[in-house]
Amino acid sequence: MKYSIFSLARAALSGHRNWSRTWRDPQPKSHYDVVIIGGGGHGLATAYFLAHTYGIRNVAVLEKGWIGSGNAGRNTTIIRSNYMLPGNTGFYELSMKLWERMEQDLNYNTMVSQRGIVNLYHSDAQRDAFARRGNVMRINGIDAELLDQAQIRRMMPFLNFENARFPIQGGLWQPRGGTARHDAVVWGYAHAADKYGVDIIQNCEVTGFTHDQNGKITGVETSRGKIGAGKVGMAVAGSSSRVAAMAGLRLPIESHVLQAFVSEAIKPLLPGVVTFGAGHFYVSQSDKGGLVFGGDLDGYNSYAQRGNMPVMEDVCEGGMALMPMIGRVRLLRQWGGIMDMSMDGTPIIDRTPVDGLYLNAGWCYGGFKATPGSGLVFAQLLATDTPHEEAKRFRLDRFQRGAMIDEKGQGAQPNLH
Amino acid sequence: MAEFVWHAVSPLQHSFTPGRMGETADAAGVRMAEIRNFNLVQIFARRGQWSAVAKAAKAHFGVEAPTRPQAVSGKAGVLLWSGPDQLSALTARRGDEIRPLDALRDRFAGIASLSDQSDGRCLLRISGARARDMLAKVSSVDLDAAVFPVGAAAATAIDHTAANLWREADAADGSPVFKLLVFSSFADSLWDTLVDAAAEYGIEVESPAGL
Amino acid sequence: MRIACPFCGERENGEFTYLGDAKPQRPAMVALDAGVGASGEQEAFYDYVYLRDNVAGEMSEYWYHGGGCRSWLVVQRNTMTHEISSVKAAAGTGAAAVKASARS
Amino acid sequence: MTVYQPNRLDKGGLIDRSTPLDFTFDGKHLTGFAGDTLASALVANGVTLVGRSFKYHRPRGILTAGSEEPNALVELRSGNRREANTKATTTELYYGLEAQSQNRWPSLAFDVMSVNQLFSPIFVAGFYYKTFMWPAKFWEKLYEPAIRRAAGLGRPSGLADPDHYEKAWAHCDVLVVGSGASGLAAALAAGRTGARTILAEEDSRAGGRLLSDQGEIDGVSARDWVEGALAELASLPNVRLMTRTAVFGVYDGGTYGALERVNDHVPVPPRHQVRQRLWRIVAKRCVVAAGAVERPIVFSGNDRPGVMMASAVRTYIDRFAARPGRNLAVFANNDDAWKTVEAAHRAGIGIAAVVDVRKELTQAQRTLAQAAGFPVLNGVIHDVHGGAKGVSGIEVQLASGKRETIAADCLAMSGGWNPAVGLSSHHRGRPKWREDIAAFVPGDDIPAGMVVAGAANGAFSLDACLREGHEAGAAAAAGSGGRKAAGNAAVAANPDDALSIAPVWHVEGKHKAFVDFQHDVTASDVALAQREGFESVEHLKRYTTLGMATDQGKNSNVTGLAIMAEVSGRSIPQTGTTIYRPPQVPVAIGALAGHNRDEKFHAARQAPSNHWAAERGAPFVDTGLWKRAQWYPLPGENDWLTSVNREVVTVRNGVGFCDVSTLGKIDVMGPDAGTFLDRVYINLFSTLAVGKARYGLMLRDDGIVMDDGTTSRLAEDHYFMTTTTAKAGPVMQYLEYCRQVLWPELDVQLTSCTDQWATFSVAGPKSRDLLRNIVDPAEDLSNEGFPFMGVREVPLRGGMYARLFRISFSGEMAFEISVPARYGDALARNLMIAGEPFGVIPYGTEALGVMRIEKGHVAGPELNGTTTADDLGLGKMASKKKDFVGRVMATREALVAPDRQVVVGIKPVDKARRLRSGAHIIPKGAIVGPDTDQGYVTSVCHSPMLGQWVGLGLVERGRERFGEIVRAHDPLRGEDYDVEICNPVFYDPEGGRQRG
Repeated sequence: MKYSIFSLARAALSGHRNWSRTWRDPQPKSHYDVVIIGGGGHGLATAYFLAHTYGIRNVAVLEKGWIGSGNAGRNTTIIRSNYMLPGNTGFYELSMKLWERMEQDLNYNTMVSQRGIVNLYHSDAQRDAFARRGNVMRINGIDAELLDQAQIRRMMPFLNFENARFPIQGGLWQPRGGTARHDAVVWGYAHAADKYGVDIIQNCEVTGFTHDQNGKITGVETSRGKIGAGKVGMAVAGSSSRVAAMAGLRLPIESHVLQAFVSEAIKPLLPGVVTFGAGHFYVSQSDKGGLVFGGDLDGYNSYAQRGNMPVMEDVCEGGMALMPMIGRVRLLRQWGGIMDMSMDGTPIIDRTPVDGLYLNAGWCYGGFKATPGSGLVFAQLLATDTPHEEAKRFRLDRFQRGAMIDEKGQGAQPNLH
Repeated sequence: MAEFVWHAVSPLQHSFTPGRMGETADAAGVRMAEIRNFNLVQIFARRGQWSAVAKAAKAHFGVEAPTRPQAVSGKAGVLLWSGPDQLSALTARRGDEIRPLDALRDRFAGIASLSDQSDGRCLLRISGARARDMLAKVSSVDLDAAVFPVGAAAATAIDHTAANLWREADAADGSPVFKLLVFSSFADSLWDTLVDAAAEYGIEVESPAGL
Repeated sequence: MRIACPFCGERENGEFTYLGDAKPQRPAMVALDAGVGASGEQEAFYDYVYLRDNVAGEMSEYWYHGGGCRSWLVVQRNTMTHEISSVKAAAGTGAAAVKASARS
Repeated sequence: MTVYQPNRLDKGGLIDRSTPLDFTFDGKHLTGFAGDTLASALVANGVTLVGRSFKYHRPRGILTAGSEEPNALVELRSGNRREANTKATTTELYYGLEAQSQNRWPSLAFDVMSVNQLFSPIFVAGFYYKTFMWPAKFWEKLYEPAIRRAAGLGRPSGLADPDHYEKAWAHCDVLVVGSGASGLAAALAAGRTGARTILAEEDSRAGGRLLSDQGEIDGVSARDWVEGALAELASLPNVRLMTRTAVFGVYDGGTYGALERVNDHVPVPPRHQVRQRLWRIVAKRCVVAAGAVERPIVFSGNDRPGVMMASAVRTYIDRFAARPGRNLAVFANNDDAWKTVEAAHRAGIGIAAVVDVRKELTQAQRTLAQAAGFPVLNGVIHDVHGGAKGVSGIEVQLASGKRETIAADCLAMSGGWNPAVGLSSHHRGRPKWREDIAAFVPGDDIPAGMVVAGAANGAFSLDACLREGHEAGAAAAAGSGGRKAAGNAAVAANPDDALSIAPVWHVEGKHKAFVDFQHDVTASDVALAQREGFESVEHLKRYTTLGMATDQGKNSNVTGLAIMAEVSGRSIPQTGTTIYRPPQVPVAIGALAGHNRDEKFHAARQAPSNHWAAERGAPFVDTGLWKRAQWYPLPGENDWLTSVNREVVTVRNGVGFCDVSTLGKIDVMGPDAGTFLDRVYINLFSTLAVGKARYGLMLRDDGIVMDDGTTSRLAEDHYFMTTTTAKAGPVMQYLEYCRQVLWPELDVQLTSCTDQWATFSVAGPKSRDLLRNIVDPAEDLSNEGFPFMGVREVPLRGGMYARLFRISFSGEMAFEISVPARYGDALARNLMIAGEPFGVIPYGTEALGVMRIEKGHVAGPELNGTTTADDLGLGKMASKKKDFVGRVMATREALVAPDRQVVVGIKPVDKARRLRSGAHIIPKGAIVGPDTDQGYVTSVCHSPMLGQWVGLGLVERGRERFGEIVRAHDPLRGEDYDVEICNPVFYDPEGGRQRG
């Protein structure tokens, strides 16, 4: 059934008994043209674009648990395209443009809300760095404005302008930035891909690869049996190293835990997304009213999907320093996601040295905003064996060549990106 | 040209005011004093030379050099464990002495590297019946009397800043006495933090004291 | 998380800084006449600087007790559970004499 | 004058009737007693309607008596202390308390948004995913603002929180969470052994359900036993009872997060006291005795005000002497609910009927029904009659098939109990299903060191709770610090007081039947989710928002799961389990931040001359944590540029000094110090003569520049390294890594001595003259006696000594002079005296920056973590005689590519033009775009020497392009102007001035 207010009203008359599954629950076939490992946002988006844009519909998405149960459902839902370095800038803007038409493309309301994102600066040096970044954005046709303190104050009078340890001087503002409803993105892609015939297979864990005598991948072994594949694409985020190891690959990736937090629901307060420039804190308010916020990585390798107190405290210290009115607002839930931190903080979308195996990984904590863009460029790579123009720098061999894309300038220290 | 006068200025010179602070209803639960006239020399054994360093330290300071987190008091001062095979020698400063290394250089020549930290640190004495409660707000170290006995020391972090904390003999009224060594540049900020932590118990800020 | 520093005892993890996997070994310093442009030099460094096993399970890793005794530690920790099974000092903490070939 | 409390019982309850407390609810003046919660006071006053639900804005009453309350949420206090979503059930009453209902407009009784209920046939689970898509632009402008306004529960104050918070650490052998029967038994057992024990209780009063339920322990009443237990615990010096303290999270290494509500029970925290305190409790062992939460049954009208949990009804009756109704009906599927019947009967409350889904009753239950004269109906509730203000009756579907309507003004329901498995699942261990009690209990992979006892472990009889608590406490103590005997366990009077339950989750009825009260998730929403494929627990939760409300699913998760199992034809264990994430109860963000807010967010580091600088009116700038004097305004100077220009000109023509103590300083000592430095710097240091300084550059192992600084050799085995201010800490850590991990064979010792020295740069053509006034006249400071890059210890006049370095960052003849930090203030004052004849001035970081840019020295903006030595024009420094960190990887193809962006000078063609950092470099005549973006301006200053703005930049092939005119393109600031690429050394390119 096509989703609309009319179909909803019709369904209401019959007590909503006629709605069918949002995506089917098929048995795996013995062979697919493309098998995608990972039923998160990226995997599902890749399947959608393979079917929609490249006409490849004999596709399976294999998910070890329930779709969206990894990082797609464990993030702070922010979308933005305020990147500075060649390779990133164009890619994230491609993604942003896809966000802007997602609901109409998918016939699913993913609540893309372009309420803007502002990165605050607290020193001349930070301002200069933002000026550099903002100008890159403008040169690439992306919206960006450099706001001074008075403009920030008009926008968010409740920030700490009076007693701050690091006074707010201004901010870099991207009006088109904002948030989207993360789970809906997963379900929307699943719904739309399913309509094209893509098989979404849940509770199907990949346990190995099958090869021919030349070493080319011919399929995957799973908890639900062997599944043949013309090509296999990996989009498993924090599990990238583990899955790659099954194919004998080591990656320039470490898995780290990033915590996020949500407060109790309160009446609307925050207009858009704010990031504090003098501490680890960024925040937005969900449509339900909860403040959704996060900060830095816990700092050590982890697959535990949960964090510890020091970072939670650090994040709340940042929050109180920036917005002392949230002192009495209560933190309701905290969770941890496993970030596939690459060695330069930038993703990898490339063929691998193993024939037939394609890699989409290294998203660090930027994976959510990349979802539609990642799906499109990975689909192109899988469909055509040539990288998408906006993803051609996300090569796996860039570390050997010295062509790192290091926005933070931290070097090969994943927990600092 | 006028003759030059060299006034020493403590990092707490401007924030430190003797007298009563915080809650005043009852007797002060915490007493804090800055200790100003001390020398602090870091003695860092060279490779393979720890036992020689320990011997030299014994000869010079008259006490056994600690090999674990302890502060050993002797007549000449305190030998503070500050890391593996490292000591901090804390001694009373004589007058305007400005080169505390000179007296030690020969003794440790070839067996240890010495670094003068007399000005790199600010030293506080924290005592009183509620000293432990107050320190529990700034230190993650377990300072329970049994776990952290007299003489115990810790190289630890306070308010994200490295510090050395140790326990000396209890005061006459039986309340515990702690010494806290913090980086000079952080001292001003940390002082505020300590005062805030102690405010509910009442604080007696005592005049700067000698070692 | 709490790490039992072999010198200081158990401390909360805010006192420590994390570096990462202790397994990759830095290729040794070379005498330049022999070493400049030696074949495989870049490949060996690529491996050391960039590639990681990214262990899911017991991993030995470097932590720095910067908020304490400033020792580098080798911590055996399970990345699935955060459980720590052992903490050792790095070869060169303190003043023990270490031969170039003897370090772990 | 106290107001009449219509529903206050005449006697009983743990309240202090001699202390009446006036309070207001929605502006109405009411009175309660000390010992009341806001909820119990509202019950006593006959207030049933207290809130509106999240989605449909349905009228809601008080459901529970604990921290799981989903409905009775209020805005507590006013002004800058207004606190949204505060549970009336855990708010202790105090004099003058102000509470307002929330999520309603204009009033609680008449809420316009309750119109949402009319649309509820459309507003089903997930409806918004299916609509609001067209037109695309309407989402942000129309739909979303409407949704946001309707949602969101309470209003935050919008003002800075005036209260203080702090954090603290506690350490113990045994932490006991919860002070009910099991918790007290555990604390007694552990405490008696001598183990350091902390007993944490969320409530203001220890005792747990023993405060509400009747019972007999060790031959005395439960309440007397609690008093005795507390007295014994108080007598043990190793036991600490922490009331008003909720343990909210289990973190690694036996660290537990707990929130102490220090002063939430008073109008305003006393001076010098905090509102709340965050505890990090480090425990070797933990006994979780957190009890259980009674669960609702899902039936038509189960959300009406006046429908309450059975256990809450008897808590209000027995603990608070407040009557939730005068004519009580009970809906039960287990024996425990009958305790409420007994309590009501004892309190003289009329019992309209007991509806029990079970056919068989006990003898005691039959006797009670007979004695009290109420009917016991075998059946279920079909509907609840009444309105927004409460219940008027219940419609019962009898097992016989008939329906019966009975008048009642309050309905107590009990669907059984859910053990509080939250803390035990914080490490993602899964609870397991126990069929006999129809509940999840802690599974096998609970956090290390934890044991769960009593109701939290599924033991529902008082006797079992006491026994399990005692055993857990004794075992935990034995495994940690306990040495003595744990004594005997207490014994309850009725040892077989177990829970007989016939699980009923959902009753089909006429109207909406709620699973999640706050979020308005109904049984049919769960069924719809199942039809649409959202049948995993995670999907169910996310699709319907079940369990995402402020009660964190404590009332709804298990029931939602059970209904999903029913509609999908699977068993509950097949359907899944639900695990809980921290925090176990919502925690104020202010408490998690603690002391670190406003100016105290981070420590501030003070340089030695800062007080002196402040006396002279200098503004300060933050550099990392340091506070540094930015410039020193003279009277009449009203803008920073005037002051900075003057400072630069004065230094270049005369002399000035600047506090540079913030630079990192490290003693590198030992026989192998030279070898060590050869490895970490790209250039040679082992050959540096004693008494000499050298500029050094460090790379990371990936070949990118890490840091730079001047390092001197003070003795054969003693080097003195300086680092940039920003990198002092990371460099020290890195050098320790090199020493301890990479090259332990080197005999080298490292000590940071940043804080030990007050260091001033004394710069300008008259710097030597100044120094001659203060340095002992016997010292030869001439070019020959003390040449450029010389280092020496010198006596100062007046009985001081200093380390003197002849190094220059400004390009002028300059010295750095260091004295022990306590003399830094004196040094500043004495330099003013010594330099007075030469017109000396102090200068700040701005002038320092101007002079470094004029000289083309790279700094932070150029050392940005992506530049190579060659990019910075320093490639030639690399020694070819030795290996060093970064050598190999620096030669990778992309790092030596000819089109890299390298450091150049940049100056506007129009000399009057202001240059700005962050402007990008575009070739003349090119169309602006990513392909023509050739670099950017990194640092700028107004150069008084050149009389124009100049800057440094990183520009593609820049060194080949000196003299080329390009565009500085700055769309952010609406600017685009011509600039010339030039040599980065704008001033004295030959370097003659610094050499003297």
